[in-house]
Amino acid sequence: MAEEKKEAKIVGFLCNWCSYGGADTAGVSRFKQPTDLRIIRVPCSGRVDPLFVVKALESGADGVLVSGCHPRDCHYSEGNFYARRRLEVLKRFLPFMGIDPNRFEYTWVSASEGQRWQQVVTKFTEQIHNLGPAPKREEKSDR
Amino acid sequence: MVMSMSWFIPENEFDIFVKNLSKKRRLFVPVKENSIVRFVEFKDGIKPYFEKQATSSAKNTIFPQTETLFRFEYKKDPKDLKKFSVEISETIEAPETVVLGTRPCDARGFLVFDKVFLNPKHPDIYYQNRREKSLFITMTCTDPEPTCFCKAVGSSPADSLGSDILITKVKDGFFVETITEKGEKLLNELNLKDGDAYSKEAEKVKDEANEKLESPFDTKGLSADILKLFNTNFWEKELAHCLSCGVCTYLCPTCYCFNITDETSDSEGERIRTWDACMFFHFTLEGSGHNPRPTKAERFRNRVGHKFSYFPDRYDGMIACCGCGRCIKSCPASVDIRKVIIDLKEAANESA
Amino acid sequence: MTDREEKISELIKNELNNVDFFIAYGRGYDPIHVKPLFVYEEKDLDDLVMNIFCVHNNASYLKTVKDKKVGIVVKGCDSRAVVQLIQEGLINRDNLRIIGIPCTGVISIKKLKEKMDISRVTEAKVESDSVIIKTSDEEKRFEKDDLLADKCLWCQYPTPVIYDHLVGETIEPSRPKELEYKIVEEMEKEDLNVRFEYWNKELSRCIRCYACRNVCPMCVCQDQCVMESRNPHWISLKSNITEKVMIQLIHAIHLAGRCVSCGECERVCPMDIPIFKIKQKMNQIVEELFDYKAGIDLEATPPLYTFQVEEAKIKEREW
Amino acid sequence: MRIGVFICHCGSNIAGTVDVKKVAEEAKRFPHVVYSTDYMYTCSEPGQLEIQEAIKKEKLDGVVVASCSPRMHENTFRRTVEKAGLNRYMFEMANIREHVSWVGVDKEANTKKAIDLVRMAVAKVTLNQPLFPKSFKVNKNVLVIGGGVAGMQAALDCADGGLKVILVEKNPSIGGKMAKLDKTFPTIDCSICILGPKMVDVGQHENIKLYTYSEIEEISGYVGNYEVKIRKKATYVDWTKCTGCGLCMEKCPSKKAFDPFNEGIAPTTAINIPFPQAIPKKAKIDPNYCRQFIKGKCGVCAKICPVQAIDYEMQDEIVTEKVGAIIVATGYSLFDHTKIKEYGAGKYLDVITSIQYERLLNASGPTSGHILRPSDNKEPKTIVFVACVGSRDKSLGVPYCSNFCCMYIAKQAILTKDHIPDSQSYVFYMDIRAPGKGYEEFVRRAQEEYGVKYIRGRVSRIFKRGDKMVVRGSDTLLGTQVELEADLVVLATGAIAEEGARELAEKLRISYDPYGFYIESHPKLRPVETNTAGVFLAGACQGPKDIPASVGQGSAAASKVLSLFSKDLLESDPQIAHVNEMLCVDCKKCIQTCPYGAIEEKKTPMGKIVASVIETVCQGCGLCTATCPPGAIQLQQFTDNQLLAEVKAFFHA
Repeated sequence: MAEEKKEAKIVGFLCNWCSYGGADTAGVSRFKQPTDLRIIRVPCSGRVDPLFVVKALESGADGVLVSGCHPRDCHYSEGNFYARRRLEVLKRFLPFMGIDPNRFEYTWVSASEGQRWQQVVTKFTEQIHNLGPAPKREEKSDR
Repeated sequence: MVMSMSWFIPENEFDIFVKNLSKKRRLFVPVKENSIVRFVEFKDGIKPYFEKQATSSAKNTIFPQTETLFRFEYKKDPKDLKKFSVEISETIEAPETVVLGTRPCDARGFLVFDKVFLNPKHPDIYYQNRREKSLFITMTCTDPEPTCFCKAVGSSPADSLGSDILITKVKDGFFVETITEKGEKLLNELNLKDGDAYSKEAEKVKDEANEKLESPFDTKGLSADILKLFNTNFWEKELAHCLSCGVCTYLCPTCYCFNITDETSDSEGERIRTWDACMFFHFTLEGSGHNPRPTKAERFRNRVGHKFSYFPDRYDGMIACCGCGRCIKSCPASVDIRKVIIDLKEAANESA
Repeated sequence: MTDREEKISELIKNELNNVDFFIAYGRGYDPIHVKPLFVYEEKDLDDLVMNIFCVHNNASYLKTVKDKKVGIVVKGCDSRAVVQLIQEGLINRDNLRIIGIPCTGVISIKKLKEKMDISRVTEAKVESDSVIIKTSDEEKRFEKDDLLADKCLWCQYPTPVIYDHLVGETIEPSRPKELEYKIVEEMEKEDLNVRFEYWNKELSRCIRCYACRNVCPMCVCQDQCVMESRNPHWISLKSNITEKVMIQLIHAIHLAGRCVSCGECERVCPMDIPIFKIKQKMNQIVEELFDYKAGIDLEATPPLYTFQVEEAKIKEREW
Repeated sequence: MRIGVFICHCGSNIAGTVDVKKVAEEAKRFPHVVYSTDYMYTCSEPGQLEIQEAIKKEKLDGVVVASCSPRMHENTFRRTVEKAGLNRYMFEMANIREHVSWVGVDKEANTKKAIDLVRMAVAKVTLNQPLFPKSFKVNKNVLVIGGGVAGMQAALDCADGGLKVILVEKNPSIGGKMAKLDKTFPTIDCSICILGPKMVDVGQHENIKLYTYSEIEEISGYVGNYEVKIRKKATYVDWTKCTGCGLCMEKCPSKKAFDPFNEGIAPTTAINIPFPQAIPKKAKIDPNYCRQFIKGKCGVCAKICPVQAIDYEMQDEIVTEKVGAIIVATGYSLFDHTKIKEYGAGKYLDVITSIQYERLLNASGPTSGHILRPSDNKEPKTIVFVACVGSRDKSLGVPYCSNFCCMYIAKQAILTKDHIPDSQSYVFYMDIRAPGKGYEEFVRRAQEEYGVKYIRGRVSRIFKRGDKMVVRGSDTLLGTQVELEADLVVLATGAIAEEGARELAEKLRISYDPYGFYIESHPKLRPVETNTAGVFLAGACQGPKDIPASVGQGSAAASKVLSLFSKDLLESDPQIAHVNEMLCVDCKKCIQTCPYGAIEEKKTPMGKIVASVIETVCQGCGLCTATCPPGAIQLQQFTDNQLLAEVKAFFHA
């Protein structure tokens, strides 16, 4: 990147078996990526309570990414099926509360898809940079 | 107490009065938002609402729902990481504050707070600081509501106890009288018209207001009755429809219970004090997991007992209820504390 | 007592032997305030009422009396909560006696409050499509539809979906279903930042009394709710805006696919925060994605506790 | 707490693009960190020693290593800290290599990111709890699914090791694909002659219980304690009586039944024993062809059977077996060449598959080992072999190499010359893949000694001209079009996943790749393990492989089972869900969603009904934790508080 850009606060929840491995694969293959994302390892995308996404956003995240095994490839056979429903509901729900749905994405990356992981990170980071910093909630002074 | 002095504000000058009040101080006024009224900090553009009793009490003005007691930071010795010190910074926030538009019941609520927080042996400095810098301008309740029962607990719609200034609406404007020195000092600053001419009319208004209200129950012997029923199933049946939420306690002008928790992040943190409610399970949950008040029956018993028995027994007979009726009006399950007390007395009588 | 009240009273009298107590409706402190009435013995029935002010969802109490045999008087909307609770295995049908009341709508006290001073109501009655409210100094007549709770305006279940006794005739749904998500759609006309600020403003009034949660028939965690818990420590006890927002998000997410649209959360809010909108948005999403409405089918599974290998309406995210 | 932080340089792998000194310095400021340092290779022996010394000297009760991926070295370091007396779960890793130094360009940004990741790991380890594995008894029976050469080898090795083996084969006889082969490369051994004795060993081994013509219905349980439901398909012949005399086959009037063993090149009888060496050598009726089933009358076999073994009323039977481990050796299937229009889509009788050709070559095959082409039973003189039919072809969805085709083509070409000395074989190939021992020499022999003509190029079309098959293709070495007139065309169809492989994987809860081949735990270092404890892979179900590789894997899987069963008690992974009974409200959501059925209800001594985790069944996915509304059920090592601490640590910065 030529111009100096402030990093966005992006947090990613990645399942251990596929996406975390995919991110490892991307590393092993030296697929360059933006540096904004911080990865939190979870066993399965099914472990990701939508509240983690909400909590991260409320804590000041500019973007939250969840990535798991492709549907039907879950290490625990079913976890990502539940995740898919819960996260889709969340994604549709956020804008009602005034939160830009583009600040949250969920996707599937397998352990072998290093290149795909690179694309996901690059695209999501770009998307968040385009959105700019997330709006802060202002405290009303009338407690 | 000082000799009462009086002033008068014509109806059309009241807005200016409000604005002037806010000039040097933080001013709280009741404001209508959606269908409710609550006390918020006055800013330009805010329209105070004095017509009805506010939905929530004014206790947030000097007893905020959340306050930081102090901040702390762990500091490590860079030479020996095992050595560290905790740096504490106090955070007493007590700006000069005026609260305009309280009702006698609201003002009286703070007397209950005072008993607890201004206990001479160990005063609560946070409360004390704010209390000393706050001033309450109360409005006589010319139109008490059917849910009001301040008379039953020893007050009245024109009670000035706890207020610094009392305002009574008269035909052409507002009759203003000082109750405390603090109040007088403030009013002296404001250049108001003399109010003597209206004092008679104001007295009449007050008398009328007082007459409008009846006392639904007698508190005599109530404390003993509560203790008598302590271990009966009266509470469970009487409060079966209670939802165990915090509406009553959080709207109540006299409920002062709080919780203290630490919130840390990295090496820094703050100790915060937040409102708590005896209607909550967590209120008396012990570290062991045992809870002496496991169900809402015990919790409600505590609420009634505290207000009408334990508190008065401890503090010279002062009832920890100001009869504002907010808990009745806002209760989602229509729990009526007056009825609870009436039923309670009846039950105590029967069991005698 | 009206005929209907007589009938309910009679049914309860007959059922009292079969249950520990009955939850019906009783007189409150004035004619427009009704309270949930717990009937332990016949004399408790003296207070029984059944009228247009019976707003409460009595099913709210079922979660707290799981181990008891309970009788309950429910309206159509309330009955959905009963179905949902049974469906999720949270209560046992065998422990329940249900009196169903076909209902044409209940009054929103908040709407009434917007139209008049309700502090001294002396009498309230319904005459065909009008509601007449008398106070010590006036008498007002309103169109019933102008006062009905929002949920009544799109009600599709005027007759309870589950009951042992039905008091009165079955009522066919006649309200337009299209209105169901109107409050949601109106909100969605606004820009994201307007919505963001809207909720900041509305939710800033929250006093964390948890009435919305405690009244919610589907909030079965109650005392153990994460809104108050320190382990897990999702939120602090602070009364700042982020925690207040979190509280509503927690409620909405935990209710996704389970909310029966009874609207009690909003009704009980002492700060008049329009939180039913949030629930309705969630309900709309669930209906769109899974063709599912909670509290209708005893055999169904809440959609977020199950899955389809191939989801019909969720596009795989391929980027 | 007293946490130690170790930042690894990984030579220049990390230190090249991350300021490791700065990271170590920053870490000193994090709460609970009492020791922080950097090291050239933390995973090296001196590196590990340094951690152990620090644990002892600084009395550390938590350790964070920032280095490579935990998928790489988490276990290494867990052992390291354990050896120094720390509980192995009081350890966390920050991945600053794969996720930072190798993917980020800007050193400053990388360093910042590394600091954040270390801060998050420190925040998490602060909340780690010492965990202790529980031990449980092991059922030392092993289930082998698939009776091909890999499964047989695995079964025999286990049985010889003293384990009771349940061998389930879906066909009526064990033997698999190898039993159909004529000879094996590169030694030209008679396939059935070397396999037959093994089959007999399996059939007679006192430790092996054989279920042929049976399939897996359902599998429940966990390592050490699986329960398997097996469907014994109806054979309509009582095998406890059948002696395999073959009388029924002689008399059966329905002689047009499809013969799967001979790959359909010749019919068989409706009641049949699949091949002479079959184990068990028992007859079964194919109801699709049996007159008794089709027309409702016949009954010849029932009349003729000397032991009255025929039972037309027989039904499928479900039997249950309990085992402690499972070896999956379900093999492979062959690509269906009829999908390729250019090659005639199966409509030319003289375009056959290589496995059919094996049967033509085989002395006990339908032609008694004479190569006769199917259309007119004439001996073909010009034979064209086409390689990579359904292999290495993206357009057909099979981009991978089938591994063994190059070799069997060479073998078949050689055998062709042996059978018909005046014949000429041609091979159309893409590349010759002959990396095994003696393989390259074998292909050379085919070319040089047997005069097989290899043409490098793909076949674009096969069509009929008179009684010849015309094979049109390109010769990419000469850069010309080639057209050959052949008497017989043999398509070397590639290996694909066995039919039903995916369904079986679901039952076993193991993963499979996009082609349906099962995925091993690690492609290099754990080639026969799966990610489900107690389930192992052998043979071509994991990917196309030849006989020696399959046999080797069969033995490997058996050795894994034997070592697993060398202990009487197994340890369960303690990183599982745990219920806080005080918080549990018995809402049943976890029970409903658990993919393993690992949660049940129980009554506490206080009489409260709460959820309870069956520790050995729980696999630690955490779905329950995400589902539980009050947060009562928490996945150890990944609790809500731990993940929240990570989130908070990131946003604090």
